[in-house]
Amino acid sequence: MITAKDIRRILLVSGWFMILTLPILGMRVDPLSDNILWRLKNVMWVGLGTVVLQSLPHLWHLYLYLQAGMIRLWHHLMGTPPHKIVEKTAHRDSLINRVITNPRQRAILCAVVLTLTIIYPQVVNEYQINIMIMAFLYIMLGLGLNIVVGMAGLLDLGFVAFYAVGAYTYALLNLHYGINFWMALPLGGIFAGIFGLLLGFPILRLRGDYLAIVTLGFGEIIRVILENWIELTHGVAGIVNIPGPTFFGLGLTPSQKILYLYYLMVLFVVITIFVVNRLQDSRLGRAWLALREDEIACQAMGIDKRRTKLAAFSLGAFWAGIAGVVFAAQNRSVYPVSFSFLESAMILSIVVLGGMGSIVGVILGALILILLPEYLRELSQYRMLFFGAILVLMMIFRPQGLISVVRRKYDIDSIKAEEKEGGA
Amino acid sequence: MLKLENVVAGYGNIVALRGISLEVNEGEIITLIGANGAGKSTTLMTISGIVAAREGKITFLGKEIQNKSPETTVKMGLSQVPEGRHIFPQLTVQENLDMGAFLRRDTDGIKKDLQNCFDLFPILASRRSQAGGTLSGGEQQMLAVARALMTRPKLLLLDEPSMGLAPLVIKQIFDIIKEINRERGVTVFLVEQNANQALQVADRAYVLENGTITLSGKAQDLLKNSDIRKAYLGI
Amino acid sequence: MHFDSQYFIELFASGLTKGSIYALIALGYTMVYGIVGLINFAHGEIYMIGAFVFFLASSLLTVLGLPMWAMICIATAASIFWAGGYGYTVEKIAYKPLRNAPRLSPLISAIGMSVFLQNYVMLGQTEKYLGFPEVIPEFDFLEPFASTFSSSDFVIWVTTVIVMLILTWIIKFTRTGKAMRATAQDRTMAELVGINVNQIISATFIIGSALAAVGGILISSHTGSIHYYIGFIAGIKAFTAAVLGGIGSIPGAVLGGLVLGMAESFATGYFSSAYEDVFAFSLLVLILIFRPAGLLGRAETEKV
Amino acid sequence: MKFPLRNSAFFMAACCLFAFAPAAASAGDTIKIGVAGAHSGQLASYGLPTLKAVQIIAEQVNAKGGIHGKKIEVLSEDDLCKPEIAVNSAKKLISDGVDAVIGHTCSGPTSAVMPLYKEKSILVISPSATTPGLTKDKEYPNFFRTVAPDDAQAQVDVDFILDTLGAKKIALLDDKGDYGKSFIHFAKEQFEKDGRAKIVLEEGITQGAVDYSAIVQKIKRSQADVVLYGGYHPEASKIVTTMRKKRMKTYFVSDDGIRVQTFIDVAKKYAEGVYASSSKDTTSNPLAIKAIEEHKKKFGSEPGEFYLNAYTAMIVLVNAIDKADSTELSAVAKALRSEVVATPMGNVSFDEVGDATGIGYAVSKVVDGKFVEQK
Repeated sequence: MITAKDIRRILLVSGWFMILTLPILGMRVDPLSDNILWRLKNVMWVGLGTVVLQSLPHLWHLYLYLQAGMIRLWHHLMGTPPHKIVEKTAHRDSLINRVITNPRQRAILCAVVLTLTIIYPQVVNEYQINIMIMAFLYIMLGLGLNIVVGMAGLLDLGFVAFYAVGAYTYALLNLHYGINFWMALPLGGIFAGIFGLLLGFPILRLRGDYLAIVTLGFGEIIRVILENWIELTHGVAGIVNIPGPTFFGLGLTPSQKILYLYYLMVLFVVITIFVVNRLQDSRLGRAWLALREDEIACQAMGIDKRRTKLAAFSLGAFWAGIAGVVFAAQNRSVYPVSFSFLESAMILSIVVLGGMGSIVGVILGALILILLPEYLRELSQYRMLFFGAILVLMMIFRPQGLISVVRRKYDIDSIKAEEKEGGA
Repeated sequence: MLKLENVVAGYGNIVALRGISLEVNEGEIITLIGANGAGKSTTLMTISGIVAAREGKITFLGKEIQNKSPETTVKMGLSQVPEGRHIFPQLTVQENLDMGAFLRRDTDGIKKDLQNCFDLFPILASRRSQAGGTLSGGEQQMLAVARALMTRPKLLLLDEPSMGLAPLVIKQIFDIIKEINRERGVTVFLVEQNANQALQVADRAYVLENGTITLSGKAQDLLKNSDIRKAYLGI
Repeated sequence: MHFDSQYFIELFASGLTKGSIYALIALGYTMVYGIVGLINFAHGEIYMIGAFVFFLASSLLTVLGLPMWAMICIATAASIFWAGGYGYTVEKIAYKPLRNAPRLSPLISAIGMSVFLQNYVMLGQTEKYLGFPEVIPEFDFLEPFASTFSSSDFVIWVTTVIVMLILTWIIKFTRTGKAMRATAQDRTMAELVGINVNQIISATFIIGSALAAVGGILISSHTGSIHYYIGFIAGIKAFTAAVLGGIGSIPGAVLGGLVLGMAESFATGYFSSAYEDVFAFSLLVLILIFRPAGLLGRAETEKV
Repeated sequence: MKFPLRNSAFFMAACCLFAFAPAAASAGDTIKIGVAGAHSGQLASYGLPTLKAVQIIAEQVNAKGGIHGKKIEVLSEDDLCKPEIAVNSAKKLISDGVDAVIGHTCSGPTSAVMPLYKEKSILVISPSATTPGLTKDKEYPNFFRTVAPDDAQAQVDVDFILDTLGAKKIALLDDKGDYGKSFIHFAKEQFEKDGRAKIVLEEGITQGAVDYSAIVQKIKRSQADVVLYGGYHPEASKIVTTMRKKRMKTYFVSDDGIRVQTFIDVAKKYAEGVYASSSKDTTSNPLAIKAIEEHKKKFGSEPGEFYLNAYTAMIVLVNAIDKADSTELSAVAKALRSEVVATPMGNVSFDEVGDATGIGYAVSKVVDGKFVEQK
């Protein structure tokens, strides 16, 4: 229902937005003549747009109201007593959560998704396969960061540093020693893991935002070094002509190579999911969880805070390193600019958007944040504008992420029921 | 003076109050007793307007105040001393008291009330420029009460004033509560786990269990009630 | 190599300028963080918008033929008004709904807002660099020092000090300032004594944004150009400065800015400017190792 | 107000996952020309003019009935001048079945994507990628450009500094970017080979920093006669301004990254006397005048950076496809090499490695707020 008060509010807010956008959208200085160009039409559009946007919820309520009225009318005509309208909030548990928690449904879902993933490259063009490979890469990165941020609760804004270490490990080893992809894969992970330890040691004492800024600084340091240590890294010119992964020494055609890389990525992602899943339920995983919730209580229970934190850092870094090697192989070139702070922010957004600590969440987050800009390409200039807006909107409507974490729990009722059945 | 009718409130999916009704008359000391997690603090927070009431009606001085902002309720003369005292730790004692008078503009009145507070709690006067966080538990409780008094309340809501304090200090605090009620005519709504103490100072009492009022009556009667004695007095 | 004191002073002066610039922006970061506990990544964008509004307003006024001083006053007022407006609106849209959300959600929302505002200005205005009017005149009495520092350096130093003093005064002694501190320390209790927390938070954002606008005008006048991306780079450094000084502390933000600026300046002067960022961030790491809460930050009491 | 959006985010995700963009139509009834470069982001002002130039010519050609009856279809892809995004852009263009590409804007992304185009035998003409290796390494027979490479430009600047300015002490400065660094690299080689001047300072500055006075003090201390700067105008204008405010009279010489009107608009009076090299000024060429007029007519503004280079690239491409009557790489490449075409940049042809002949550099000086070419 729209009351006079609502209308006044709507008009006020719209007016405010028109004032707000007046200079940026409504004016422009013509650089040639230094004259002011007025573009008040833009401002009118903003005003109109805000009116429409604000009216939407009211219209929705109007719709609900009418619907409820219709139902009541129906019951009245039929002579049946109207049912009490059940609050929907009773089962807030979203569909996806229910599916994830149910083992049988989960297995079916996994099978369906896996089948679709395997069929996917057969039905789309190479470009689509390529961006899907990118998305898989970010799933790996997201899951790696998820160990650090989601599970252990350590805010890391410089995750991209480890990614860079992995990518450059492969690029450099290949350039100087001709080491192939498969050899570089574990090496990249290990090097990145060592870097994770190196970073982890000095900053164990830091918490929260202080940790965040130090990791951010570390990410920048790595990037600046990559840019300036020209003898080693070729600086900003980057390293090009990195070979893709080999397939038992067989020569592949370009399109076969893409398919091969695609299935390889599927395999990597599956392995990552498996490992992370196991980690989550392991002793270490539970220690991380405890660490995230309460550091002091955690120490009181005899968990070694230092070792647990370091393990999170280095394992997360290890995964980023592996993703880095894959990135170098997929892009066939590496440049320092690819490892900027924005990239870290992107990976962090994937984790938070998906729902911290949730594997399915991270996967969804990566798919959305990586595929969305690609599909938004059609909107070219407006792409990043929408990207920013979507980040904000997603957070407003689902601040806990798309998937809230489902803790492993023991279903007492079903155990009892089973016992009963067993006993009968 | 204050009346709650079928108030339902909670946080997120949890319903803490399942429709409670109670009444506080002018000049009384009323106590609400109950175990941990019964919903006592939620009741106070709902009255103050921090927690939203989902259903029901709250009237204060004849006006409906459910879901009004705390700013409004404080202005109307409702002041709360929350559980755990909530002293602003890095503000000085003086500044803490100033915050109590945040909504008031009568400079002279504030000055007078400040003097009254220092008379009531001489220890605070000597700690005036010390940071609130450095006070002892008892001193903090006094500061919290003094700060609440600085709003010139008509009704004072006290949440567990005895929590974590030594018995001697508890006695002191309860004496002051009685004094505030008697001398200044401030109505007091006291929430306590320490049922014995609470019932001794109160005129009437309500018992809250699992978000519902299960028992109410004169405090003296409840003190003698065998169920109460068993459940809350440990006798 | 003998010690060249003239060169040292020159580097010191440039470090002071850079540091003051960081400090001016860091003050806004630190205020918002101190009260809401939020890293407001969009703060740099507010700074950029402030500079753009000044640019537009001053162009308009010049076309209208107003004298220089009147133009500067009115354009500055416009810049502060709109920057404050944007700060206020950003808080209402992107942060307020997330007050009780998990801690990282507002951070992501802030990053989103930052990206959005950058592109909004790019699309609404231009992707090109624009020449910014020179607001600060050349002072005659500074002429003897011209080879060491210019009047715009001087004005930036002085402004930073003044702004820090005003801000400290606001926070320490005014009613709003006390309410801000109370809100920062205990939001629930602040509400219980009748403080309208929403208003206080809005006020914080508006003051912080107004500061950003002042910074935007001075710094853009100093560099002579504006671009939609200036906020992001300056913002990251300013944030680093705020953390270095102890986030939440106002003198800390200034000190952090100065330390960072000096570190970069001396690194450039005595080593190589290619690695100035490495120096700056290494210094940050070092300082935080020994003082985990920053130079002037209060060590967080561990909650048990 | 509750929004019914709780699950819609998930729904969106599902949509993204399975919304296959319509497969590209690969019918041979059009000639598809891809335009890849920075169309948004910081370097958009270098990339967008290219897109506009291509659109203008494509419209003209289509209005005349196309090339041998085939219309030109322009596919634009934004690469933000970032290599990893450029790889995606290139893959997108390839799978959309482009016949040739005008782009990419920046050298780094161009070298990152060239292997991909080479694999598919797609012709690439860049209006602005100047890394010498792209042509000189003879790696990519499918690569052409309508801009002279960095080393040629560096040579012009070095000769100017040594012969005209007669400088003895040189400070080399770059912005650590791909372009600036490579420019300075070649200049350094040439200075060292020549031996007449001494390099007294070599520094890389941080792009986008708020203040450059420390590095300026360092230049002053080095007592260099000339600063040779490799990079773009935003940083250059800040450095020049700081230098002049500190009363330094040191010559400032730079590359075509600063030879844009914006540089003068930003640095204002401090820009006076700055030297910059760039493609020879051809704005008096009637074809150039025509090209600029077309831009003004269609977009209502002066064209931006590399507009004429891109215009030229598109003209030679259309001409070559026309002459070859095919879009097949070897035929078009042959036509590009053999034909001499009248363009806004003069008469242009291509040599064996893909560099344009007839496009050279000259040094300009800022005089009264305008770049004036030095003879």
